Amino acid sequence: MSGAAPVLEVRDVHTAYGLSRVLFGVSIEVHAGECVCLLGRNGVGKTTTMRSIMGLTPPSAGRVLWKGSDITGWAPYRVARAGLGFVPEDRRIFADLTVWENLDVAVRAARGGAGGFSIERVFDLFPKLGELTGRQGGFLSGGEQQMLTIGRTLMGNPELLLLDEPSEGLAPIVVDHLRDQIARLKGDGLTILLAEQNVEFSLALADRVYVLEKGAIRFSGPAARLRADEALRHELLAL
Amino acid sequence: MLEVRGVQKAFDGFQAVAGVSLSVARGEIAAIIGPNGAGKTTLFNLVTGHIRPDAGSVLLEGRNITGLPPHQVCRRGMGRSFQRTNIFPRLSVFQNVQAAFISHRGRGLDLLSRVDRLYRDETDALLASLGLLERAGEMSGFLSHGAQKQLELGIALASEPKLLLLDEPTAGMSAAETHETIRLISRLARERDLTLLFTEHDMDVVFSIAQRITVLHQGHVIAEGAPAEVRSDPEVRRVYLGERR
Amino acid sequence: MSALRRLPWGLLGVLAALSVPLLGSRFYTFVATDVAIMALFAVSLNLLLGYTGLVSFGHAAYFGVGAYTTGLLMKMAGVGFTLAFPAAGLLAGLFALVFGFFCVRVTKIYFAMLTLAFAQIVWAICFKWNDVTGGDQGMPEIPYPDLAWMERLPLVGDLQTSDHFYLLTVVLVGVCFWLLRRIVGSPFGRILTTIRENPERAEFIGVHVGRWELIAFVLSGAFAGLAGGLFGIFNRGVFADFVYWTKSSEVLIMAILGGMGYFYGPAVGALVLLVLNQQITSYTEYWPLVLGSILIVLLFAFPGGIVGALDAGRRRLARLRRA
Amino acid sequence: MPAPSFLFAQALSGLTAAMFLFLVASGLSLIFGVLRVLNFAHGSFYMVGAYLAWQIVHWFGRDPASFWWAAVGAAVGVALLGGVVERVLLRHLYGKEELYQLLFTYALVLILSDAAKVLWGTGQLSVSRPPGIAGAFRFLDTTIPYYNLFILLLGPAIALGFWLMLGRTRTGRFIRAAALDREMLGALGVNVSRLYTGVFVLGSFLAGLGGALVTPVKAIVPGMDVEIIVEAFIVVVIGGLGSFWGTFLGAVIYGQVLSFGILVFPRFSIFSVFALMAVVLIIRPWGLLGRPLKT
Repeated sequence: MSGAAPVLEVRDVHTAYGLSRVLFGVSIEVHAGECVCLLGRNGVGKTTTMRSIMGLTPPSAGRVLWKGSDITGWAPYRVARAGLGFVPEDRRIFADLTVWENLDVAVRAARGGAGGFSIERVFDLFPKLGELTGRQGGFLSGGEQQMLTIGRTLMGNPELLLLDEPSEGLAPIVVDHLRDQIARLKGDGLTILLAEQNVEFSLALADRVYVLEKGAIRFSGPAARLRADEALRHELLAL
Repeated sequence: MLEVRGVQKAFDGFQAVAGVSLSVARGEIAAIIGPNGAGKTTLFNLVTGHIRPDAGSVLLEGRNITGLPPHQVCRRGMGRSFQRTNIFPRLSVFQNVQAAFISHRGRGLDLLSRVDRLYRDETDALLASLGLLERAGEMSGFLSHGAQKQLELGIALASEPKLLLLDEPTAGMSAAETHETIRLISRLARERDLTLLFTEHDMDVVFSIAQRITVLHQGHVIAEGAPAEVRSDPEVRRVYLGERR
Repeated sequence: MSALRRLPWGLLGVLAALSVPLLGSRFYTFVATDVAIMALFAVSLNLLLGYTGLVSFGHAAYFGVGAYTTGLLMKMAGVGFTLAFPAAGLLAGLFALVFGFFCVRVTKIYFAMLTLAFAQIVWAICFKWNDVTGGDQGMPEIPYPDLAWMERLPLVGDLQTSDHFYLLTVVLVGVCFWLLRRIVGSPFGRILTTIRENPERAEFIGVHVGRWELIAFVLSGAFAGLAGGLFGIFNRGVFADFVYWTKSSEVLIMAILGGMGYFYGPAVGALVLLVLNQQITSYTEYWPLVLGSILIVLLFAFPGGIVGALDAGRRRLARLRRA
Repeated sequence: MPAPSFLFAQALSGLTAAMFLFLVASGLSLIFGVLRVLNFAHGSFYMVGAYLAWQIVHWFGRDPASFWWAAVGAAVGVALLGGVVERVLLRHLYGKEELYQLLFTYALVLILSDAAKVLWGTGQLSVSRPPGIAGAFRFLDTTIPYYNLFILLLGPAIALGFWLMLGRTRTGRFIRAAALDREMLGALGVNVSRLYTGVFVLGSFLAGLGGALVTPVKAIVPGMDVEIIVEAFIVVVIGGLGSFWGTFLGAVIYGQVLSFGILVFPRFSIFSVFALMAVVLIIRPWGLLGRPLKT
């Protein structure tokens, strides 16, 4: 990558849930404007990495740096206010709140980054949501929920978007649409850290890739290399 | 052995399981695969009585068990391990398995005898076959994740089930542990003449031991058959393996 | 170390307790009776709290029912202690069966609320039903059981009636402890601990969780009733505040203070709390204030209780010695 | 068959009692819904509100408007007390076992009940009805004090205001979202810990207000804390813990059943409530409008 300092730096992070340890020294860098993908199968620690960055599951060792300042152990709301937006794997829509209310809850004043997100702009990105403003979150389909959860996080105008398995459990056509919209966000200059097990989906978006296995980084390099090298892909991801 | 007919379940309007039918023959090792959120765990919970289906029925050895509470389903001969490790953390390893024996053999209401030695041989034998015997006295909550998963299997086996449901038996395990667990499961299934139904994310695991695979996607069955058939099914490759040719 | 553990502590405890009247102080006998009875009350609660994982905030209801039962039978109906005492356990168990039927249907937080609500209802009845319970005046002058036969015993024959009653109490409480210990150490007791640890998993080893909880609730209530039966006689009267929520809180705090993870923990808690009570009430009437403060300190500093803290200390010592 | 006017009077008195109960139970239910803490000390806050109101009236006894100041002052005082308790102590117990949270609030009950005895003694205290609405009027052969009418109107007004706040304001949306998924709300940049304090303060305010407003119709005595918390528990068990309208419904039903139950069991009207609670528990263990707790 370029010589510029990364916006996000994860340094040798170890994380455990209670007694069971999940991450064993994960280090990641994300530069401004990049789309970086964490690839790996279920249970290798992708979600835990994201949660460690957000402060939802604070690391037991290691550091998380955001634009050079140490945010390790910050409360999640402070991390979010510093410019990181997290889109969880299980979506976690507020089921009793309407689509509009779900978005409204997450509104924060615009700051740099891809900035200036408004409810209108989210509806522009995901027109389907605009038709459902009054519907309760719990009554949306999986795809609609996924759009809402991304839209909701965007309302906070993050500079870095942490997307945890957005394609999971979605119909292929919805996945395609989602990929296009994420590409659009990237085109708008948003920095993205994506966790996926869907190889094709992530390789279509990512600039660089980290492959996780059993709580540690097994491979890191440009996405192009994985795209080009089927043998390597097979070896790393064993499809 | 197990027959699931058109089972449906919706949560707050979200159709988690939309009419799933499948059957598992005696002695078979069957797997359910599908992306997260496809409805696998919900389907398991429907089968084991943890939640009631909105429609459809579940038959165990030809008898209708739809809507029975879990403790009765268990008594009819179904054992289960859970996706998130589910043991009795502040009991010793020995006590975990012993409790399952006590319950299964109907001694749970015995207020008079001493529990210490009850079913000691059976428990020890089972722990030995799981490779946990040396750790019998340890508090189970302090075991490693992999060992807890094995213990959970032991608890399920102590109920002497005819049908064993395993929800992601190797989730979160290291490669070595996964390998070992799979060997263990197939050995136990053989020795104990078990019928096995499991969900799993690890494709190596699925294709190495399953004789039949059902693929679930968005609450529907999209494919079913022998591993080779399923593996080559274009639909499955597309939605699950995430590749398109 | 292991030699220490092999000593028959229970028997030694009973023997030590039996020797209290020989010290010759009426005050010591008085405190010791109180401790013995409350220890039984606290240990009975712990069958729910420590073994089944159910938090009852209304255990005094069963204590009170037992006290009123024995009191009514002995004072009004002239029934002998040999019948009135077991009747206390029986009736308390019956009440526990009825209330428990509803309580075990609900989960933790509702369970706590409901047990308190039921206990307050029992209190309201005891407080208002003048014809039977004496209402707010209570039921004074419960007679002592006929213990004349003790006068013929060697060594203790010369003691006073209150001492004789104390001896009886120690023996009965000892028997109850033995029974409870058997229950806790039985297959049934083991199943209870699985419910405490993980009710969902317990269901799937074939345990009908609600049924086991109800049985534990009834047993726990019955033993509380027996404690109540003794207490009414010891106190020379039964009053509505036996059932009041403060009584429930006291016994709960005893169990936690002593350590609910240990069979005799609650008994230790009863001992410490009652002795403390004796000391503090001579300075101030605001005992609950002190009690509440103790509880807060406990929660933040020693969540394992006294026995828990001792146990942890002992283990640390053993580790040091090994190192 | 009792005279219609008598029945009407019973219904009204039941409804008045229900409004006080609603004030207390709604705070209890709100705190539980968001913080997942069952606050045993909620009744103690109500009691403190009553004593504070008496104290303020006592200080400014000459001023006819003092009652209103007292009511507001007491509610604010209790809200402050709640805020301090949550900030200094309770918040440290959030991650811990449910039992510890329960016991903590229980300890507060013990401490506050004795503190009230230290400060205000054990005798009965009373506050007279505020002078502006001290009188009564007759309607359908029934004497209705203006103050009771005020309470009958205030209850629904607060319920409505509360409901609008939850449904229409940003804060209300935060509260509802926090009740559903605290962690997610935090990850969206909302300071949930401050929100929790706010909710606890609001709940305490309602309890304090209830306690202050009840003083003209009920004597202030030690023990009123436990009496009301038990009633509030029964109300939320009937209506559904964490359900806003369930609490309102539960309070109304409780008031009516208690009030008419007296006709059936003259001395033990509590029996009828008890029977009702038992029925509700058998049919819907999670309350009439509640939802089963997720496991």
